[in-house]
Amino acid sequence: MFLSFPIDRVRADFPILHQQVYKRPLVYFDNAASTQKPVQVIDAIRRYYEQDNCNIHRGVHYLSVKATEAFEETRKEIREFINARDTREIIFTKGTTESLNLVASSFGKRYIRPGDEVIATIMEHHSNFVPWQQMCLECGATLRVAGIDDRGMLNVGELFGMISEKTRMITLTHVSNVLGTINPVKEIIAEAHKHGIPVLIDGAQGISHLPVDVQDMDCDFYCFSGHKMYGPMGIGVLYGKEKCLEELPPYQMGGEMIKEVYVDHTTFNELPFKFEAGTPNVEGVAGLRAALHYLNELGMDNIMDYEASLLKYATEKLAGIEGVRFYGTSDWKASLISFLIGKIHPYDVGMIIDKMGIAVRTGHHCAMPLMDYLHIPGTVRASFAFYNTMEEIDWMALAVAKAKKMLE
Amino acid sequence: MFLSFPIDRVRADFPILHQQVYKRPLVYFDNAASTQKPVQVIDAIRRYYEQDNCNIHRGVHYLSVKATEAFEETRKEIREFINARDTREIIFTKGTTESLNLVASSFGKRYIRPGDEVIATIMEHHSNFVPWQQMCLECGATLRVAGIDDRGMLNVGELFGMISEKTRMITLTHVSNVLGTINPVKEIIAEAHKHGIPVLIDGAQGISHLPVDVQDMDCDFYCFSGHKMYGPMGIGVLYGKEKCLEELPPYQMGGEMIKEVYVDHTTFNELPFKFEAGTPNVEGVAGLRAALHYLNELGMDNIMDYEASLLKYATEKLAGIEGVRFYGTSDWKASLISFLIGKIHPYDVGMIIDKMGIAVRTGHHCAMPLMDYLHIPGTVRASFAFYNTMEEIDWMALAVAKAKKMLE
Amino acid sequence: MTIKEAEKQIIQEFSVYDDWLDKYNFLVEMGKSLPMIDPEYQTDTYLISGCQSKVWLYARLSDGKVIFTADSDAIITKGIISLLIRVFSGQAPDDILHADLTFIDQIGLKENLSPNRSNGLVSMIKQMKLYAQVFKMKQG
Amino acid sequence: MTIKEAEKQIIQEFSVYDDWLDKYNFLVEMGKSLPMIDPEYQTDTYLISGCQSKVWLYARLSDGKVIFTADSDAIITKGIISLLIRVFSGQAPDDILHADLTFIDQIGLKENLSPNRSNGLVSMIKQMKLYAQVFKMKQG
Ligand SMILES: Cc1ncc(COP(=O)(O)O)c(C=O)c1O
Ligand SMILES: Cc1ncc(COP(=O)(O)O)c(C=O)c1O
Repeated sequence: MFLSFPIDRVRADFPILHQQVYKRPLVYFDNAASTQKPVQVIDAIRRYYEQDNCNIHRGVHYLSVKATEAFEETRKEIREFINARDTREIIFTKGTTESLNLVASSFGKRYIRPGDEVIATIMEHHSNFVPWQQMCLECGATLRVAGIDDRGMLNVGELFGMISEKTRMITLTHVSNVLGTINPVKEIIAEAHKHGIPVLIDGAQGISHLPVDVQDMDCDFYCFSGHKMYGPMGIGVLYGKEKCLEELPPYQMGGEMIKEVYVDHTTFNELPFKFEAGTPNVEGVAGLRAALHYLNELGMDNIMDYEASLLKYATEKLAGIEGVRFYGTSDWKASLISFLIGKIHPYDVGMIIDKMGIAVRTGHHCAMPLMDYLHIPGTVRASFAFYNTMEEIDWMALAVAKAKKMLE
Repeated sequence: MFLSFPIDRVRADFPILHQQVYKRPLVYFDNAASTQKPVQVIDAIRRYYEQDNCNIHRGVHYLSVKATEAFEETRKEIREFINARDTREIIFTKGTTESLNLVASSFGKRYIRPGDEVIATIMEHHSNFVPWQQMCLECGATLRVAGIDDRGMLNVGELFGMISEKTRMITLTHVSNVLGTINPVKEIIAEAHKHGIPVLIDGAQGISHLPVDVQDMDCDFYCFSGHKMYGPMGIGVLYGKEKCLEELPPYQMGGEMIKEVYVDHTTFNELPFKFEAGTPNVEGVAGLRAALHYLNELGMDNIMDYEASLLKYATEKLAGIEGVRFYGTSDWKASLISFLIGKIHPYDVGMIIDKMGIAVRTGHHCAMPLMDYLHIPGTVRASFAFYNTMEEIDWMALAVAKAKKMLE
Repeated sequence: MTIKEAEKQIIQEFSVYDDWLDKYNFLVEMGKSLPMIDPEYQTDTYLISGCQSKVWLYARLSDGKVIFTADSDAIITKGIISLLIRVFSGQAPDDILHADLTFIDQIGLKENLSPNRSNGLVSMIKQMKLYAQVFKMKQG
Repeated sequence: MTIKEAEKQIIQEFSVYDDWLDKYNFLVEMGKSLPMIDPEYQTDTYLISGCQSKVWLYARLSDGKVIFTADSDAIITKGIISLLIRVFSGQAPDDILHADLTFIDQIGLKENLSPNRSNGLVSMIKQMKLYAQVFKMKQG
């Protein structure tokens, strides 16, 4: 199936891939940190600044009306992309981290009392761990943390066992940015809802690899970043069920989130504006729109298939190098591989293969609780996007073998 | 002096200005809402995505190191641009509104107790009013609000009279986005410091019109947005004295602001990273850098002189139309004019002159407390940038006269 | 006159003008001729939110038809609402509820009267349909 | 040997290699030969923060000279710190404090060992100078 993936045409769309690094062709395997942008996105940004740039909403003049319409059109397209029920449920933020902080902060203010509990997992990214941890510490609540098994799969039973009448929220990642594990979010959400507990899904790594349908999943919140889905930096989305968002107090103040301000009090605008404070990143939204179009045209199913083949091939190739240990071997896995070789420090591997033009990420991947749990200092992580090729994987395997020889 | 301003060359740098709107050349006088971007900024963004795009800081590979260096170089250049003492005092945010919310929230948590007071002014933008108002409401503190005189100048005496041992913070705008008034911030800061009270300056409208020297001003915090200073959207700056920032608790959690995360607690990174949560807008920073270069090359003094001549000319021209009333006639004024004509609603004026290609802003300009104070529903605001011309002002005066005739 | 007919009439009237300014001039004239709302309804209760200018809208049912009156502090907004009143006032609740207005696109003001929060066109139509809905329910 | 002389020697040794990989190979060899730190100093107290890998650094004063020992869990980091130790260990506190190292630029590793938080080079130099500062104060 993946043989039909138009890889040459796709690669041609990404200018950055055609450069040399240390006199070698760049091999970019750091996609889980940030994806590269197709020329369509870059052009959309340029066009936005050359033709449409303006502050939006309250303006009556031509540019402002035009920019506002494009902005609100994008909201509709994002609603469609994740199959939300209503555009009122789509909030633009600066990224996943802000979306998560927004919910943790507003949810905490509204609902969390001393003695309450929030459940997370040991594989959470700091951005979906620390906001809840700190909010719980402030409120006198407890953050409970479900573990994983040998293959890096969530102990769903353990998580379900933590649910009690004290539980106010379950927050977990759709896809682990370290292990690649795709969590059984639908099953967890269904169980949580039996107890009336809302569930937040951190979609930072989910949105670019899987078709996402928030109504089918039935999550209460879903968060993602533009820059990890081939769109610009500085823009992200918070999806929330209308009912949930309605009940949360506003987060930041100023701009379109306001209805009326008096010296002694303020009334707030309705959804989605209630959570959009300050001049929004209209450029970011314009770029994100182009990214959506790009993904829709390729088709998330095709992307999934092609990436699955990359993952399979890379796993086989690396497994052929003696001493390589994988972290995360779930059957349900997105296209990234975390590994270590013997006693070699991941940093050393990253430094050496970088000199061969290969960009991987090394370290704790902003998941220190997971590193502690696994008793490792970090991993080498190669994360793939649909513009990567089998040949690049061959080259990485050679480079890793060479690094191993040098460093052992 | 302004005769020597290279207006033709400057205009050539701004692609968006060379378009037709309703078959008339666009006249963009909505610069206080957002400025247009020179081709140098647009190119910097394109170049960033075509050559350098990467997530920064913890990466060891070539692109990541390169992107990190450019990011940190920009921090140095911003330090220089506002003459901060140290790069640790420069925090990247998504914009002024976020900078202000950050300080209000963290300052509130750290310092504000029931009975305390914060002083603001009636001319604040909602973004520098509502965060403090809501924080005060939450903490049981009081927001006190200093008024203005007939010319739209701050009643400094009234403000000084409000200072007491209950005062914890004074927050005010450098330049009013409605009245154009340049506040005597240095004098106010000096007086506040005599009482040991920190002062925050909202520089959203100051940074693009005036040379800013935070050490000379001696403010404790200064906030501004990239998009109002010819840079990209989605990026802004919070300057804070190191001592002040050190004492504030972190705001958002996740990403580079973290040092170490344990299941039950977290330690935070040092300045400036402590306040930068999530993947930063590296693109925005790259674009902002190009904007800084552009401003430095033109010279803030030259910009100030040229804009002063635009302001003077526009004021004279509009004053020639019977029934025009100005709001804000301070001798110390940035290049924007708020006005009304007879009983005509500002919205009507904006709509009509838009059809003649002129983009002005109408309404309350996110300063409802000021509108209430002035007993008006809003104003028509023409705000000028250094790429505007005397001819454009002539055309606006004609258009306003025509609108007046139509609407009276 | 049905809603469709009223729309047609408006489209015809506007078709005389090619120029934006002339169309607006006409709109302003319409605004000036809008019968003002009874001052007792010019209160916050009848205020439509989401407009940059203030719009007060009141409706009553008379012989099974909805009668609208309105006012605004901005003359162009008055003009816009006067068009909506010409189309909707005197119509049956059900007809108002099911109407899918097209005249706005066709008089060539679409770009100006786009569903942009600042002109509040969407809010006005929504509010008028809400009145119709309420009257329909009251009627049974 | 002065600091400058030690730098010169390192620059010469590296000048043999044109290739990044060879330079790194050499660095790795240096790392392997770094005399390890006494285990009692391999604790959090002696840990340098700001490195992706762990670096422990300990110093003592002997005959008016600062003697450094260090270790790291990453071999390249060890290589880097071994270069710093060659340059700084056995030097007087004042000389260390006033040294402006240039060898990093000149051995052709500048882009790799840039003041990027992940390799911690800046933190290492800072920490070594801090030791020198402390010893200087004790002496004086
Ligand atoms: C699983 C996960 N959650 C959250 C984030 C934070 O995303 P951002 O840095 O774009 O806010 C990331 C990416 O770093 C991630 O991988
Ligand atoms: C004086 C003032 N403060 C704050 C802001 C808010 O800036 P931003 O919307 O870029 O966050 C603005 C601009 O709208 C302003 O004019």
